[in-house]
Amino acid sequence: QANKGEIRIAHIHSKTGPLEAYAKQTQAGLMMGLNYATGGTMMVAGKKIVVIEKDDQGKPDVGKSLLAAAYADDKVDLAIGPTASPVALAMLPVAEEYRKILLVEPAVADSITGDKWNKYIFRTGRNSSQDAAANAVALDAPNNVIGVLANDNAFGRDAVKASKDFTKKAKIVHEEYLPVGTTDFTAGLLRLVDKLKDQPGNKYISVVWSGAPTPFPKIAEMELDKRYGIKLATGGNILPAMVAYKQFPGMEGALYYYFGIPKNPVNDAMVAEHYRQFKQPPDFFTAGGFSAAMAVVTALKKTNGDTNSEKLIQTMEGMSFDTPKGTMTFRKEDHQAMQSMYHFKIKADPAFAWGVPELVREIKPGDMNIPIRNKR
Amino acid sequence: MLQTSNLTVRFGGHVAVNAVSCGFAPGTLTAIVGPNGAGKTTYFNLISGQIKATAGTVTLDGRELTPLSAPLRTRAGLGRAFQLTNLFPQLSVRENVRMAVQARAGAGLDFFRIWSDRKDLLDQADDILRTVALADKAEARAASLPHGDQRKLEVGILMALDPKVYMFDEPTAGMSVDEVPVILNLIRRLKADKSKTILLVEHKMDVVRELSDRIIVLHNGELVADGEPEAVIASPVVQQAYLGINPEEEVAA
Amino acid sequence: MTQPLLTLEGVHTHIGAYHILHGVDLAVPANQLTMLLGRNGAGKTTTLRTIMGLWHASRGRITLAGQDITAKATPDIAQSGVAYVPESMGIFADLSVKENMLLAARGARSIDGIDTQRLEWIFDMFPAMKKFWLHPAGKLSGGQKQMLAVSRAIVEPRQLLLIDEPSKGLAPAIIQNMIEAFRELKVAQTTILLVEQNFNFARQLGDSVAVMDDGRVVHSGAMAELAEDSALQARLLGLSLGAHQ
Amino acid sequence: MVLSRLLSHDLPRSRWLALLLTLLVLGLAFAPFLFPGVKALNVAAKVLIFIALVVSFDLLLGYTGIVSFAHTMFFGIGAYGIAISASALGPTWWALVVGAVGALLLSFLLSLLIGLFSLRVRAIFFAMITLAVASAFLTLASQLSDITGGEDGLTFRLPELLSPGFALMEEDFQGPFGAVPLNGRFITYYLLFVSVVVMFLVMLRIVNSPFGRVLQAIRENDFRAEALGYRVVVYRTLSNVIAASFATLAGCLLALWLRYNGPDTSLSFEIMLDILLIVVIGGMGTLYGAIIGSVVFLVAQSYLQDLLRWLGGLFEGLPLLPALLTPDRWLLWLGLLFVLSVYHFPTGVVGKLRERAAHKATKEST
Amino acid sequence: MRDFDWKPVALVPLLAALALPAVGSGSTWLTLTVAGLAMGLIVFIIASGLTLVFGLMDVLNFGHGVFIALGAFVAVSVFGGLNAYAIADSFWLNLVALVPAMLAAMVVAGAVGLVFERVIVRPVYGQHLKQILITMGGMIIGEELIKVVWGPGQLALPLPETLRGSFLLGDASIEKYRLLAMAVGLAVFAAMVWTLNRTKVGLLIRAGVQDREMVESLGYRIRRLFVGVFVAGSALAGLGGVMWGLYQQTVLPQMGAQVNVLIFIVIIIGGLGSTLGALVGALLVGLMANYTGFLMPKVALFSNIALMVAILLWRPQGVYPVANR
Ligand SMILES: Nc1ncnc2c1ncn2[C@@H]1O[C@H](COP(=O)(O)OP(=O)(O)OP(=O)(O)O)[C@@H](O)[C@H]1O
Ligand SMILES: Nc1ncnc2c1ncn2[C@@H]1O[C@H](COP(=O)(O)OP(=O)(O)OP(=O)(O)O)[C@@H](O)[C@H]1O
Ligand SMILES: [Mg+2]
Ligand SMILES: [Mg+2]
Repeated sequence: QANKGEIRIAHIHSKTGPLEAYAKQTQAGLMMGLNYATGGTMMVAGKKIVVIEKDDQGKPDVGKSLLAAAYADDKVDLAIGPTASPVALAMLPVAEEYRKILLVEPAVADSITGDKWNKYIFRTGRNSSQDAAANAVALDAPNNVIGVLANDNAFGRDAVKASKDFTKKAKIVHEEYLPVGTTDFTAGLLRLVDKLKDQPGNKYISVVWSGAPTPFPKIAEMELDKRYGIKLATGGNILPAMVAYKQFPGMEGALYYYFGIPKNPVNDAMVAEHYRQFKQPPDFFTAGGFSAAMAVVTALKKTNGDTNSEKLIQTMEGMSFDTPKGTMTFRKEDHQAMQSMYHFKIKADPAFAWGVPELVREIKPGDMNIPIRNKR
Repeated sequence: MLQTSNLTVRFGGHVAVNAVSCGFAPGTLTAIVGPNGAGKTTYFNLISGQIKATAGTVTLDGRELTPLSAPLRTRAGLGRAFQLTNLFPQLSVRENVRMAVQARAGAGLDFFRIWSDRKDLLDQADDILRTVALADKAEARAASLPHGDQRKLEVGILMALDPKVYMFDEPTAGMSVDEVPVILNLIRRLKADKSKTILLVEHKMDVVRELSDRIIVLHNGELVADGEPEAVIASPVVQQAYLGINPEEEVAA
Repeated sequence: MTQPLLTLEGVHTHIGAYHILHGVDLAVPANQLTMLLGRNGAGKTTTLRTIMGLWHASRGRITLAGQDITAKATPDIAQSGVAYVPESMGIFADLSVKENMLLAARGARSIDGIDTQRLEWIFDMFPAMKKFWLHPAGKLSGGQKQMLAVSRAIVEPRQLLLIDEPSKGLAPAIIQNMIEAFRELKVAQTTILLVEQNFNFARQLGDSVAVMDDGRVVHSGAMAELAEDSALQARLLGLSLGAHQ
Repeated sequence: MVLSRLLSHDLPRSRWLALLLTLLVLGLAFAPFLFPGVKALNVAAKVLIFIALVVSFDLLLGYTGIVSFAHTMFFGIGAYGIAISASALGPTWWALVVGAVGALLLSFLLSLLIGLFSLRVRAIFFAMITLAVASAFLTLASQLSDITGGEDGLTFRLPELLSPGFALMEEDFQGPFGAVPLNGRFITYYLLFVSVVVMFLVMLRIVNSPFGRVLQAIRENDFRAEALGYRVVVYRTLSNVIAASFATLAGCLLALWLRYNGPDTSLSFEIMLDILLIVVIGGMGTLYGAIIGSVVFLVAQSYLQDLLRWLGGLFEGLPLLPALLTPDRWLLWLGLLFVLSVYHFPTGVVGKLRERAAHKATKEST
Repeated sequence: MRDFDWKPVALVPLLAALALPAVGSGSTWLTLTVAGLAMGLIVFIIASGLTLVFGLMDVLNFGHGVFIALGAFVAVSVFGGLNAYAIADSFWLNLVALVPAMLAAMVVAGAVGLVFERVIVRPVYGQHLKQILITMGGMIIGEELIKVVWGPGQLALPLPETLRGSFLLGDASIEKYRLLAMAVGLAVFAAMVWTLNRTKVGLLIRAGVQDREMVESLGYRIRRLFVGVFVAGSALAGLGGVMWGLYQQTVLPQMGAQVNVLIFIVIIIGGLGSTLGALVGALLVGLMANYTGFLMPKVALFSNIALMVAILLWRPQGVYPVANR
């Protein structure tokens, strides 16, 4: 191997572009995670871990070239990233060409571990199905009537498809898709209200939305709860986006990570360290970066620092590792990390700028039957 | 033979050219005179197709031109020099003329040859430049020419088109006295050719008197007089409305 | 001769890399009409533009009523009472005739602020201005644009008018009107510097004359003197002017 | 003489310019040997693709005087043509031909339509209409996810000869600057190089043909051109169609090189701006500018972050400066590049060098 | 006004009337119409500055959006400082937060506009292509500087307490904030119409664009005027940013770039420089977005562009052509 005494890892993420804020969280989490996992030495089995950051700018073609350059020019042993799903999808074949591991974090598209998957792909981040399943579990009660509002793109449609698979008892009466960048949600919401308002039972608008602007302010302005008893349900998000949740006390849903929810030593350590470094709590994507670091170090410890891809793959398949979200396990079949999600309820706490999610119950991996979608 | 029948154009409520019917024979030079705003330039615009007529027709040698656009009329043989100088400002003087020569040669849609390989076009352009006394300024940008030289270039471009019908709109306006004869001689030479139809709008009565075989008078868009130069100039409408010999009369309605 | 209102002393002007004026000396007497004659390309237009501050003299001095204006900005020169009619007329084609006039009347906040008598006087001279008052100026005929350009310069009283070839494109009757108007302006204490090719026009109006050639003033004196002397004309202007009209 | 004919007698007209161009062309011709490494080769290939793209745009902007924002649309059509047909028909040569021809046809129709309908309106309106059409097309491409892969785009395979797995020789070629793998990428690079050289020479001929001269006259004064008998709409539309076809071909090359295409990759407004900037840096209305502009811009864009990382290191500890010099703020410096190039190269690098040469010539002659 | 051209103005009620039978329910129609009109007026506010800069001064300012974003971010900071007033349950106390936010946004955007005009725009008056590039460069720089100052992520800009929620009119809901937006929009419109039509400013700008030299020869300091107009345009964009940010309740560094095409469309529909035209354009865009969003969401994405093309087919120079460009 070319890198004697070093383990080189590329972290390719959207350091610039619309996802910059997310990517920064991942990077911070990754570095904290590596530090934590190696006990502050940044060494595994006597080899130094070197992280090479690369900026894909949120562009698939750039990400693809960067990954090739990382494997070929920088001679990295494995790569972590990227932030956006389209970038990840463009990268997958490169990992296969160079026969090196790509640990996907935090891109969510199902197809990454689904039909576009190859054996060099692992993912610590949750996928759309896990999100959808968790949210469905949180909302799936016999008397519930649901109208879905989602992004009109692959992300939104995948998520709705998945959540329909997981919704067994509740009734989904309408799906409303709106384009990313919609500025006025009035029309779409009116269509939803028309469909929902005369239904019996507990009425929900379930929102699957990524990107800004978001529909939450409009939902609050229209006072749907007061007028028609229609409630909002949605998943977690980064803290600035959860400011809007403050207007919906009592709202329920399922989320991937909120720093106050998981109770385990890894999370405690991360939260403490994050407060120390940044004077604020870790956020949604910080946990992902931390998890990815834990996965890598755990695997390398097991191979005793050997970075041979075949060996790593063997080691990582079925491997369990500790993360701020508790123990995760790479499923053998599609290399997706199985993990807990959290059913929450929003509380408006004046001490926080955002609506605070309080744990209703932890949804364990076993509670969600996440399908395997890849062919191997 | 160029013929306009009942040619009319209306801008909103204003009739700028009103039912003008007139024929112009090859070999003659017809001067068009009339007060400012009488419709002379507009009449030219109607003939050459810069403006679409509200009513009436234009025919050349029996061929109906009315439905054709300006470029097609130019190709049919109508050539036009403009009252307000209208050149390719950043191109060289030679290139200004060469564009016209090339247009006449119909070489514009040639994608594959190199333009400078068409020596024939270049030579013709240089010939024309000599005729209008601009040969020594061939490489200058058109925009940098003084006003008078720009007028000469305007005429040169028209010569390069070598049309059947020449339409001059005040070719000597702003030209210095010693240069005027160059242009007048050029026009005389065209006249001598006997096959060209020449239309001339001009406010300088001495020039008109000297060059024209016939004068028509436009006033408020209407054709009000037509005939031998001396007779027309002597007519009351020209004396009063145009030359202002009787200053009590208002010029325009 | 009265005291000159405007003087140019050894003015040189460059346009880009080209040296156009090579030391122009010119004195424009107050309340008189001075003709500036010369062949095409002699530098007449350049001289007017240099006075107006549209191009800056690289050397030499220009004074207006005793004040040095060589390095002043165009708006300041205009505000000290100079109006300019450019060769290209400078019509605002998108604005109506009325709006063009309103802009020229610096003192007026709205059209009612323009001296009505003066406006009537202009309408008398150029009836087309009244007729097309609300029309877009770009649609005017060539001669009408020329009238508008002159009208703008005289809509308010100014001490100095710089006019570049006002007669081109105008019908003889209108030229006569304009000659009358310039005479009246002179009486009303206006100084005029006029560039012309139309010698007939020049002869009828000019008090004094300057002839330019190749970026210099090669002759200056009284108009009458030049008008008489056809040999001088031939030498200066390349042609005996009697030949035309 | 032969060279001069090949260049349509449109020579650089400046010794420095000629030298610079020779260096750049040689650099591109031997890029795989001179600059080994995946990243460097990527940059060189992008330079080639952008030369073709910018040259086609300059025909519109510099020669015809049309500002169009729909140029990336045609670029995208080319890239999608290859991407869609290679995804649908598999990695065969036929698929590439079908994709390229299909894309050319679509571009032809669209550019003809846009030209005939909107080249009659004023320049600003045309610019705005094309801006709107381009953004509509971008939306459409991300909406039709069944065909285009939506925002995720399409990843596809190429025929064996062009894929990275294909090896021309078992061993890497050991050049003086490092090992050069003689694989499918290497072949693809030279495929691009040859295509771009041919496209450049053809375009050079077009702008120096009588037709090209008419375009320049139209740019100057379309009204006058009409009066000379040139039908401006026809010429403008033709120019639009030619430019669109070249852009489409450039798009095909992009797809070949990336083996991926998505809306962001070939259709985004950012690329449109990059093209504009390259034209301005190089010099409008001269095709040589496209070569210089593309090299300058793409090298700057690709290595700006590395440069900033280095600079940021130098100024560590100072206030504010590190905040501006982080690689994360590279766009700030790119923006500055926009501003500065407009400031300092009003006629582009080519214009500047030519002025110098002309200046020297006049000095010598006097 | 004798020969005022009513047709374009009439398009707005016409569109609303046509939508009524299509939408069916009266209350839904009312909600949509009020939302559309209010959105139109907000769009008008953000576009109004561009009417001056692009429409009248003929500067193709692709950087206009950055002033919108800047205004919004300034408002976030001001709201942060005056948070107590913003969350108070009294309209007047809310105004104590809102008005300074608007003023600060206008002042900051105007001041930055002053610099922008000097450094970026001045060298390129009259050169469209270079304007596009250099203002785009300015936009990128501005956006990055916003990221340096306020961070790269989104920030929340919650509505003041009393502006939340809706008034109910039967089954139709009319958001309070939209009413405020309408009031501000109409005020901006009135102020602009008055300045441009009752003073020579409008004329001077149009004349200056056509022939700078001639305007200076008439004795006007066109440069100073242009600076003033540019600053006013930027300040209006800043105000628009505050309104837009409150409407979205989040602000993003990219928000300026996001609305760029939209405001260009409005200006083009309006006829490049006509205030009334821009208002009509903005209202049409707002209504169209809401109606099509309700009736055919797929089409809504293209509704602006379709609207522009339709208008240009009807009037190739926009509804109220100001200049013959
Ligand atoms: N496009 C147009 N729209 C409206 N009115 C027009 C248009 N073109 C010309 N006119 C009007 O038509 C009349 C005739 O104009 P024209 O230019 O033909 O006059 P002319 O006889 O050439 O005058 P001159 O001797 O001053 O050049 C003028 O009153 C002018 O205002
Ligand atoms: N923009 C310019 N660039 C270069 N040279 C110019 C420019 N403008 C004028 N010139 C040159 O300056 C000289 C003087 O021009 P000017 O226009 O002052 O002459 P003029 O006396 O007004 O002529 P005319 O009677 O034809 O109007 C001419 O030789 C002309 O070529
Ligand atoms: Mg005329
Ligand atoms: Mg002159």
